[in-house]
Amino acid sequence: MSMAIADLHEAPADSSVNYLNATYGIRSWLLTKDHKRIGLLYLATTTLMFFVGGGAAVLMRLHLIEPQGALFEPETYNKLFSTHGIIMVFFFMVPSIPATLGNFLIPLMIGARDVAFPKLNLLSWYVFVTGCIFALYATLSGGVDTGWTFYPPYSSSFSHTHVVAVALGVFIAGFSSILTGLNFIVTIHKMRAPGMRWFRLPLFIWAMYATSLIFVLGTPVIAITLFLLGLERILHVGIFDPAVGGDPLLFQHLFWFYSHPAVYIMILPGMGVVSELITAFSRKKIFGYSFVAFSSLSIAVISFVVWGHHMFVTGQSVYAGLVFSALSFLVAIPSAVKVFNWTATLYKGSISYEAPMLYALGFVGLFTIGGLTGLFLAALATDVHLNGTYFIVAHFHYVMVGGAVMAYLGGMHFWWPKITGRLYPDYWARFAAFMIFVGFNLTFFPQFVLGYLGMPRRYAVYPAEFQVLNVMSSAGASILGVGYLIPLIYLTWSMRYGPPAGPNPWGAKGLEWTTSSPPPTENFKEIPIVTEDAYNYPTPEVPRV
Amino acid sequence: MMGLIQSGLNSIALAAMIPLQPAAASTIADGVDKLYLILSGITAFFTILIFSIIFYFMIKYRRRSPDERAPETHTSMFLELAWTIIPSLICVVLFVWSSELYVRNSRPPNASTEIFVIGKQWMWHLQHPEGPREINELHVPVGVPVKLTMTSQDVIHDFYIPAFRVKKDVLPGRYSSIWFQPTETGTFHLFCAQYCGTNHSQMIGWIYVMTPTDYSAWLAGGEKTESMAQQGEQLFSQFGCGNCHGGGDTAQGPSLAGLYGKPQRMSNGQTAVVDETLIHQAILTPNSVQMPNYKAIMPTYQGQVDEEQMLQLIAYVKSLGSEERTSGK
Amino acid sequence: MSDTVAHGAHPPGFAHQFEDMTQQREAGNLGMWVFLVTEILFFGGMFTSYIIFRTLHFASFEAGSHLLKVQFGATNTVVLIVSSLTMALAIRAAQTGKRKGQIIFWLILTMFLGALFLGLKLRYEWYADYVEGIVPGISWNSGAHAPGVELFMCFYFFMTGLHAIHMVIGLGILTVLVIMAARDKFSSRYYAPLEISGLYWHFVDIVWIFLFPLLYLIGGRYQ
Amino acid sequence: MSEHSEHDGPVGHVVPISTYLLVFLALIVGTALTTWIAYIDLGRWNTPVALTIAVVKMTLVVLFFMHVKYATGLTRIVILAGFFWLAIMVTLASSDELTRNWEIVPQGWNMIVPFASRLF
Repeated sequence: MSMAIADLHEAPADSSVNYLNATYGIRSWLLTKDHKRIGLLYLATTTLMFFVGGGAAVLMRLHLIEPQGALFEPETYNKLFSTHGIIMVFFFMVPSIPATLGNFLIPLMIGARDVAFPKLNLLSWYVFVTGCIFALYATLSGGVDTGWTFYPPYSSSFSHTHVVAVALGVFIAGFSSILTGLNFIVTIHKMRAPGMRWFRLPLFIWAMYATSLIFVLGTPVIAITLFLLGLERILHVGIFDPAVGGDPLLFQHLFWFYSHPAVYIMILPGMGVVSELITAFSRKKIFGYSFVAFSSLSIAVISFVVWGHHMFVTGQSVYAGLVFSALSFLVAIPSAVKVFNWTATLYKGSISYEAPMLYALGFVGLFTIGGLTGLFLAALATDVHLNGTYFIVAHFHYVMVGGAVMAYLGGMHFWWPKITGRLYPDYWARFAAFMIFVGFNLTFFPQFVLGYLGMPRRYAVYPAEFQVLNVMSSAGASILGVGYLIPLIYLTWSMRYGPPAGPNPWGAKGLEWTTSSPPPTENFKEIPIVTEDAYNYPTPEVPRV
Repeated sequence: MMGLIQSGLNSIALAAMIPLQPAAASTIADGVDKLYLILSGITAFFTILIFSIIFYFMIKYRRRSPDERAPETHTSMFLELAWTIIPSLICVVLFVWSSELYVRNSRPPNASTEIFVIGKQWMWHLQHPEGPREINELHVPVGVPVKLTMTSQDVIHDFYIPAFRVKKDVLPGRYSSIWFQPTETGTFHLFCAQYCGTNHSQMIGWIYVMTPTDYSAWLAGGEKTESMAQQGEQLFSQFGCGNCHGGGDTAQGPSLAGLYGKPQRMSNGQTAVVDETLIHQAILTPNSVQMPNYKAIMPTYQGQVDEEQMLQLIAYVKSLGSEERTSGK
Repeated sequence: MSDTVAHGAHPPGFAHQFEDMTQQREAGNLGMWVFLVTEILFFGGMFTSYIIFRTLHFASFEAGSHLLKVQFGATNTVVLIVSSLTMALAIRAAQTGKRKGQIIFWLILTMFLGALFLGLKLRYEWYADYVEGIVPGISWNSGAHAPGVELFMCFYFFMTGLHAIHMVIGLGILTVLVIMAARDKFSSRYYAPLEISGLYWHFVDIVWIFLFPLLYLIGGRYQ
Repeated sequence: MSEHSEHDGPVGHVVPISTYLLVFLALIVGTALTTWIAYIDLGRWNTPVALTIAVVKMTLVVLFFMHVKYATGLTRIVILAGFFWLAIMVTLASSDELTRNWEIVPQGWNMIVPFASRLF
């Protein structure tokens, strides 16, 4: 990826100087303080991590074609699913939309020259890369087999794998999240262009603000938790050890205090992206702007009080279970409000179906399923049966992959002309969107049934009666895998050979479309003055200029 | 809409090939299945609703010319409130229903047979109160409530019987419990549902639900063993516990007769119910559950009592019940 | 907004992405406060665990607490409070445009107090604990104490250790500030680095203000 | 964007030295008081009193040494958010850890009564 990006400057999209060709050479990229270039550095890093984690997933699915396991020893399989989870959650999903699209777009969308702290922004990337190196080192030198949840006492006393190295990687990457979130919060508060009032902000900004809140408030807790886990593993003493009166469940509380909100770190930016896409491709103002904006904030807040639903069967007290169940149902409501508002936005729109819109509509559908199946897990009585089975796996993949990754790809396709100044072949993009949608459903829908039938997750071998559904799932995974490779190919191709895009290829609203593609280094020739609300698409009464 | 067709096709294909529902073989299963069905109905309804609306709008409002503009529509407060309040009400109903069911399911009937479970990497060790031990297999009679008291010797495991819809983590240093009442004879899967290391997926077993007569025959058929309480009583005298806990005026520790299940005041001012976990604590870390009026002289038995013996001692203490006894023997 | 700043020659320390010095100063300040919030939750994870176990194992925690040397805990509290005052005075010196010698004096005094805190802690508490055998995992006399006491001591070392790491980082920041002051970087118009570092230093002081009663003074020492 | 304009001279509020000294004195008194009270048997009140003094000391440091008394509302909201989230963590984690040994809930909705009675 980074090679391809470095090539970009040889083909400037238009004659003027932009952020890609303003300076040359690897050094100018590695020492850049430009938020747009840092966004691209993140893009390269997270894409690499995505294919590492995705590779692990493909191997797992291939292994599970046969009940006795087709390829690996159980130990290897355990390392594969742990690697998949850790890489995908901490090194791809969490930084994906925020650190790439967020970095690229926030200053552009609010009319600023850069984020508030450009040096800190670059530092976050280096911190993140350091975390990646630890994780990759641990993976290559034997792997880790604790699952991405690191539950003690297995992780602290019984696992013989590289737990400390990986935990350290996650710990370090956590600081990157914190610094990014801090930067975004200050940027959104202090760097808005004149006239860019809070209720004129694009909904992507609201979503990123909510995400940053979670970054800042949740990430320190996972950091201290993994720090304690590392100490416990190294010194053989600690507070999660039942032998001295400690409590392994306390780890789970602290872990999920971050890791449940982390799910919303993944999905909230996706919701922001989809709000942009649906309005742009139906040429409509969003339905219920303030409801969508506030639902982002309320999701961010509520996400912090529901973590106990991961622990209904762990021996958490019945009382706490009741409290957490009630709170967990709450989070469904702002999510539902969003889905209804997106749907209502389509009403009387002028809808076109370029690739980004296909991804956005796919997101709405899959997120609906993912969200609704969450109700099964918020409800205590059904959660007891479904917890720890493939139902969970299917549910969170519908939210994170069907939801967040679809939105990420949609957003990437939408802003790609702005990022590179180039168009990509729309035919291939639609084909890939279709393939990903089909492959995704074929992979994960059977897993809902598997879970209800009682197949536990993280099983390297399984009883023969589950085979048919597992084979279906594996077949879907191979389609999905190919589906993800196609955009990688044509987007890379388009960086050199795609036709020039022009400043606003979609006819979209938003400050980022008022500057040239790719934007100049300081984003705008002059800081814009904002006089209208977001998504002020021309209507028949107001003639289009 | 593709998802809809896709899901539809999936469902048809699945229905033809394999059952969509696991066996339902306990008194708990029906209630859970009913709730599951309702939730599935809600999910299907809203998914189909959203997909059909999107599909309809996609066709009806497709862009017909590049210059087409969309008329302005205004946010409707009525709609916003409707789709905030209706989901909220559905959630309240679901919460009340599922919680009531859960609370009901988590309380074992008083007259349950108790079976003791130890999870260790990577096998299940089970012992009946009458004495017989089993590995990765559990024989139970149909129609009788069974309560499992479970602990782990190493990491966290999870005792999961899909056909009974019961699941609970098995933790080191603590005793957790589940109960079930089988309604059908047959053989059912037992899974470990909490990742516990290399052979996690081989930590599986079978539950054999038998008619009461078959069960009695099975119990009688094995080797003659003493009951768990008797085994515990032997350990009790072997470790010399009766010297202090035998009751009487000169005893240096509290008499254990009638202690189980009663709240006790500890010397730190807190009140704790004497349950499995507390007995476990008292044997391994006596100072942590010191009772007032007694000197803190009890030594720890850490490293001397394994989990299995611990359960036998607990069974013995429980067998002392509430009847007053004057001596440990 | 002060136009002279925005459109005149850029004052020292001004960064290009901002409109003016006021915006820059406010952004820096807000950024530091947001960072301190993450610190609250970073320590918070430990405080939460501590509060829970202190309630569950009160007797053992009380016994453990009485193994600590309260006279050094109290002395160190005072040392840190004095250092907070000197830090505040260093910033005030810059704010009111005092000569750089005065800023450096207060900064060095702050550093000295910080080092004194760490020195006392290291020599008279941690080292003494090591000799006594009450450092879990490193030097632990398991016969002498109940397991719950070990749990308390784990908390004690983790929490004070984490606090000490923050102190060391603080000393590093202060060193940089001294160098900056010596190079005449600060004026009454530009002292943001001092102000922001001051917030950090005071925060570390606040953490100790809570650690002292929570760790050293459990259940009273009247017995 | 900032609303208030600055003239020449110092940016931000200059706190008089006398205020700093008073705050400092209060902090020292607070420390002495906490330590002294630890040696007096107040029964169950020792911890609440010690923590109250700590909270007062913290407030003084935050308001004066950290200049929050002269800061914008935004800064105050940021700080309160930090403590609010800490409170969420403590409350909900305790809601499990401290209720595990509560007697197993009675049948059905009768449980509300013992549940409520434990709360008050």
